[in-house]
Amino acid sequence: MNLNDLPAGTDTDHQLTVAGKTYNSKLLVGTGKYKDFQETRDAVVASGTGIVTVTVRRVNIGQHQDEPNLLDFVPPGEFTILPNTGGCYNAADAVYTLQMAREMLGGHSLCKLEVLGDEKTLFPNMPETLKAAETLIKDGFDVMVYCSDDPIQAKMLEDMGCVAIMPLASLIGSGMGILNPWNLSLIIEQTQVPVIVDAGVGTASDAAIAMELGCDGVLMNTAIAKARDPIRMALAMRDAVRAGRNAYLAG
Amino acid sequence: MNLNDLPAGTDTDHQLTVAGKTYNSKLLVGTGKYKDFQETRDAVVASGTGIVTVTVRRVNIGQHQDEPNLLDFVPPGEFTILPNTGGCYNAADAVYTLQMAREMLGGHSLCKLEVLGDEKTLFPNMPETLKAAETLIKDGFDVMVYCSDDPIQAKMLEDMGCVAIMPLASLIGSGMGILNPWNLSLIIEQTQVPVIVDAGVGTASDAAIAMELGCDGVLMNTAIAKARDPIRMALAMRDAVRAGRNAYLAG
Amino acid sequence: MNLNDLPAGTDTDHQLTVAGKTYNSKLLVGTGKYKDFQETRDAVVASGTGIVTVTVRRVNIGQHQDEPNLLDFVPPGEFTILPNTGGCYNAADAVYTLQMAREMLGGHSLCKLEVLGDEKTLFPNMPETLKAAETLIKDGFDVMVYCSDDPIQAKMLEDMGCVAIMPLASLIGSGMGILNPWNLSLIIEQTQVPVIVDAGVGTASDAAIAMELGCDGVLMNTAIAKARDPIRMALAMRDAVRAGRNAYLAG
Amino acid sequence: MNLNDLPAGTDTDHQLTVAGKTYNSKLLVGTGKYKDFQETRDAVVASGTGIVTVTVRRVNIGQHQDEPNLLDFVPPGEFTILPNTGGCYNAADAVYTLQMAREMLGGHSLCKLEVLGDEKTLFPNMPETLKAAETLIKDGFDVMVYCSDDPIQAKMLEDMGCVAIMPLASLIGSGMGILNPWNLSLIIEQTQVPVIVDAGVGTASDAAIAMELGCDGVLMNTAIAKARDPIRMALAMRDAVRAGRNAYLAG
Amino acid sequence: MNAIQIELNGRPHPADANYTLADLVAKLGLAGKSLAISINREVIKRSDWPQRRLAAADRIEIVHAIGGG
Amino acid sequence: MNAIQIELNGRPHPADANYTLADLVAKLGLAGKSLAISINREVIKRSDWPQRRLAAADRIEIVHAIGGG
Amino acid sequence: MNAIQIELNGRPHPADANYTLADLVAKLGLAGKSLAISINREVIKRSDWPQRRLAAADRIEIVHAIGGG
Amino acid sequence: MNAIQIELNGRPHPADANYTLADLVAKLGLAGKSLAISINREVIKRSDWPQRRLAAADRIEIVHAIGGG
Repeated sequence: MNLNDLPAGTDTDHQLTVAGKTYNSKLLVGTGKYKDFQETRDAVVASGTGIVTVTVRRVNIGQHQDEPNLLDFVPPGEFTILPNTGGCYNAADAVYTLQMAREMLGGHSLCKLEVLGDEKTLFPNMPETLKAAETLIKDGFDVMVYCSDDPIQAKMLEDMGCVAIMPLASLIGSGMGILNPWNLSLIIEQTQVPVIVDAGVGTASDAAIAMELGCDGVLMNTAIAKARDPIRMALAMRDAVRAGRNAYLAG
Repeated sequence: MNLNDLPAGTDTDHQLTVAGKTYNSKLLVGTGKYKDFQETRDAVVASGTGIVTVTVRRVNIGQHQDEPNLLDFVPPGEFTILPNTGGCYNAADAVYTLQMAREMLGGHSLCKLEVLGDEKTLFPNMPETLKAAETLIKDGFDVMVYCSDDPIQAKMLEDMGCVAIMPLASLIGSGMGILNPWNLSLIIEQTQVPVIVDAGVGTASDAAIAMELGCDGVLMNTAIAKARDPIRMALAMRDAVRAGRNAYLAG
Repeated sequence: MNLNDLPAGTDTDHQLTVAGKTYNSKLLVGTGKYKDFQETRDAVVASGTGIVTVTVRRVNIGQHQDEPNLLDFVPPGEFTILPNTGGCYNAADAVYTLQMAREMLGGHSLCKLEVLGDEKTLFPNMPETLKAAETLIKDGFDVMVYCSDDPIQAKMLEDMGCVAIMPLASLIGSGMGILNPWNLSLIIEQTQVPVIVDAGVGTASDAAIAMELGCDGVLMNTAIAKARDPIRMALAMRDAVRAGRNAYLAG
Repeated sequence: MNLNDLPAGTDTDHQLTVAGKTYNSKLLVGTGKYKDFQETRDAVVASGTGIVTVTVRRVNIGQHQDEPNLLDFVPPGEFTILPNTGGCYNAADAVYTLQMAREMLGGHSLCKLEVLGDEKTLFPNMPETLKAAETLIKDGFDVMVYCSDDPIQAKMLEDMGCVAIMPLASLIGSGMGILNPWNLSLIIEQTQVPVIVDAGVGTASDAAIAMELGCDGVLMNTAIAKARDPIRMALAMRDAVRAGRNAYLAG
Repeated sequence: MNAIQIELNGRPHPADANYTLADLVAKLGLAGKSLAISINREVIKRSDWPQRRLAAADRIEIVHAIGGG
Repeated sequence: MNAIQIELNGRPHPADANYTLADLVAKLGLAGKSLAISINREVIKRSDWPQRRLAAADRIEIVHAIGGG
Repeated sequence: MNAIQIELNGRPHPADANYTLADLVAKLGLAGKSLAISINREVIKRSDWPQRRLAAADRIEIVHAIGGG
Repeated sequence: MNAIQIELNGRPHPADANYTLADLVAKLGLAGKSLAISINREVIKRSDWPQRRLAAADRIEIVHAIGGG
């Protein structure tokens, strides 16, 4: 939305504050599954996001090393880089991966913890997630945590000190939208830190619905990256998040 | 959305052409149920719409006549005024009402036909609607027609020469959203003139869903006018329609 | 359900009375799409129905004439045969077809009127349905009428004298269940004659939901005939209709 | 359903086997919230269930002791009594409660573990549930476990040795039905022991849907006990479970 | 004998001018079956079949019940 | 002067037999407003208001635009 | 005779030092009912009730089955 | 000079006993890239790369950022 259109002051209504830092968009986007890094950047820019997730993986040794680097296209100077633990199935791997990420990013402590339950569903492994969150928080990380929509375990993660609760809307990459709005509403109601819907958002209306329920943000990747026209879908998501937020505020 | 963000030429993707005239928004808004005419205007402007619906009713004779007039706040020079037949329960009344409206508006022929079935549901009376549409088209009107989501009768109305098919999403003022997306999709698929969802849109995501299904536009009134903050809700709807359209195009 | 289990007198709670005749089941079943007439009969018997629909079509002349006849398997002495107008796309054909059916069945006047809108959706053509219903009622038929879920036209059909209103749950053969429970509830609320959901019921829970909404009966064909095990599905539907009715009564 | 109606042998299709014992119904019912013990018994009998849940609580000391006892109305000789841990919010209380229950019931080891997260939602506390399940299994209990619809933690409970997985359909007493059929289907697909939907079933169609998804059973209490006519609702549920099971088998 | 042409269930069909509907039904091997017959779209009562003679170019339709929903 | 009775927007209303529609509109303080007028349900063009005289028992309807959806 | 104070289902309760659990159950009019009893959160088998004596400050809990889901 | 065998990102890799981590990174053409390195699962600060020498059988992991959600 063109901010000039907005009544004075409403701008802040579309900001997101996580771990003490404020961003001008409530939309967070991933960088996976794009055609190339240029398309990744174009979609990220079009989305208007301030927070971009990346995954940490082994370098392919020996491969000619002049290949482009993701962080050259979404530089930490321009965006807040949010390293995740995609591919980790236990607490130890997740903690180690984020320690590596912190070193790689010059010590910044914001991270997205996701410990997966199995390769088929990518549903979170909550016991390992709780264990990893505790270790990471002790180690000084600001943990944004991918979790199930279980309000009790979400509360445990908040009480532990996580800086954002990120329940799945539905299975990662499924695009099925918000399967259980009641659980999500329970989490929103009880949570003091930002609640950001993560995974399962399939199209613009799903993002709008999440915001209308009162979420503080939405994180998505596949819905944009796998669209026929990722740039346009990024614009759609940017506007859908604003529309849903305005609808929530206008009640 | 800030058009500067858009890939060249995509602007036209958010236009709506009805009866040969092109508008820069796919959103149509009503003027009923607002606190006052100033709030009506502010919401209409915020929505970015080019087409505004009004109802034609008897003047209150004797009432002091210096009262403000709706058309001073949404002047025909600035917006396309779309007179409807709210409150008509048979074809004869609807035809007469629109003939009066045409004279009042200096002969412009675009109108919204709605013949209601009963006062409780405001569901359309389709047999009377078909009869009235035929008469009005013969009489030179460009008829945008409020109808049920029955694809067969929608086709009859299109074949008859209606310039826009406007199926209800759900009962007028109910805000229940799109109850039967399958019927709506059948209508969208078969119709050559614009299909505009009319009635029942409750919040931003409902508008986005309608556009994602492939509608050419959305008409709403209560969702905006009865929101706690109508101006903000108008912004929400403006963005939701754009978001849904972009999502449909980005597929 | 074993009637012995039922509190005294509740048995009548599962009866259906149409055009003055009372049946011991609220389930009506079709005879189309079965493997053979024996399977048809077995499913019909398992369903516990008292009313069986058939279609009237031209005899294949010249074909060896000792082929089995449907009515030998579901004889009019054992079941009430409900001839329908499947395949009719206008009022004239439907009226003629039911006049032939009445003669074929020795003059019994109960019939199911369905005038279809197109071959693709099999959605009813309501204007032709209204016209045919009027003619048939004048001609002395007891008309059970397949219609859309439009409450206004449903009322017109009732006022005209139809003996049962049979709105579609969803498109014939689609098995999508009840797409618009609100419209169906409006019809149930306003109608004095039996309301029987016709078409679209896909599985047992769909039938239960229809009864829980307060329907007087359910008519189905494809869901049973196209199941892997039609006999068992017929049992499922018989019990689902009773379960839904009991749930409705137990509130 | 009258078993005489059933094709030979299908009877076993409606049995449930838990911890080596086979029951003639896939429906389990609770004993809470009834008007009195006689109504409790009448509904239990009407439901056709073989397994009845009870809660273990302190005797009111001093209260005149000739008051009726629940187990006189649903005697262990006639039904399998399934003690639950309603009201327990941590593993220690749950384990202690079931040890008391085992002693009270003369040492029978089948139990329903439910550790609640909070009094408002009665959502399960999964970490405490996992802890308690481990202890109880070591102590020789056959644990049927109430849990969230998280497939990963459901698998942990099965691997641990629970004899039945009992995910909630929706919040206890909410009657909202199955909010997330996808998660439930993942659990059904992966689980070797019986999967029994517990909590949230509101009416007959909800029970049918659970069975159509492939569940091995349904446990309910409020839907029957709080109906205007609990006996009739018990009949409805009995038939709905059979109908849903037959529909699942008939495909 | 005197041959005429009728239309039977949409197809041309030869008949004898002396035929009654009853004769036609018998010839077609349909006697005793559960049927209805129209001539030129007018329903002919079963009781009238023995009297009713065919005329050249009559459009005759013979229907029966088949499976339907 | 010669008084007649007309029906105006459903209510009896006194008028002068010499009145034109334009006179009536002026008398009602509606001159220059965005209106439409019918006499006995026939729409009268604005351009005809100055000529068109009222007759006794005329059913006159004057409408304007109000908020609607 | 020698009186002691125990805690019974969360409330202070007087008892006799010679009491066995069986005595207590009888005194409370609960004999023969379907119950379970714990002392200081340890479950006491029904068969041990006649031998098991109460001690001052024992926390005794007596439970039975009530309706639940 | 003195050759050793290390494990680099899960595969055996030859190295020189005198190598520092910085040397290894340079040899691999990764100098100046945005990376993190661990030896035997212990993260090694970038500032320590120049001092830190490799030992035989060290399990070395070098990671970077790739696309993810």
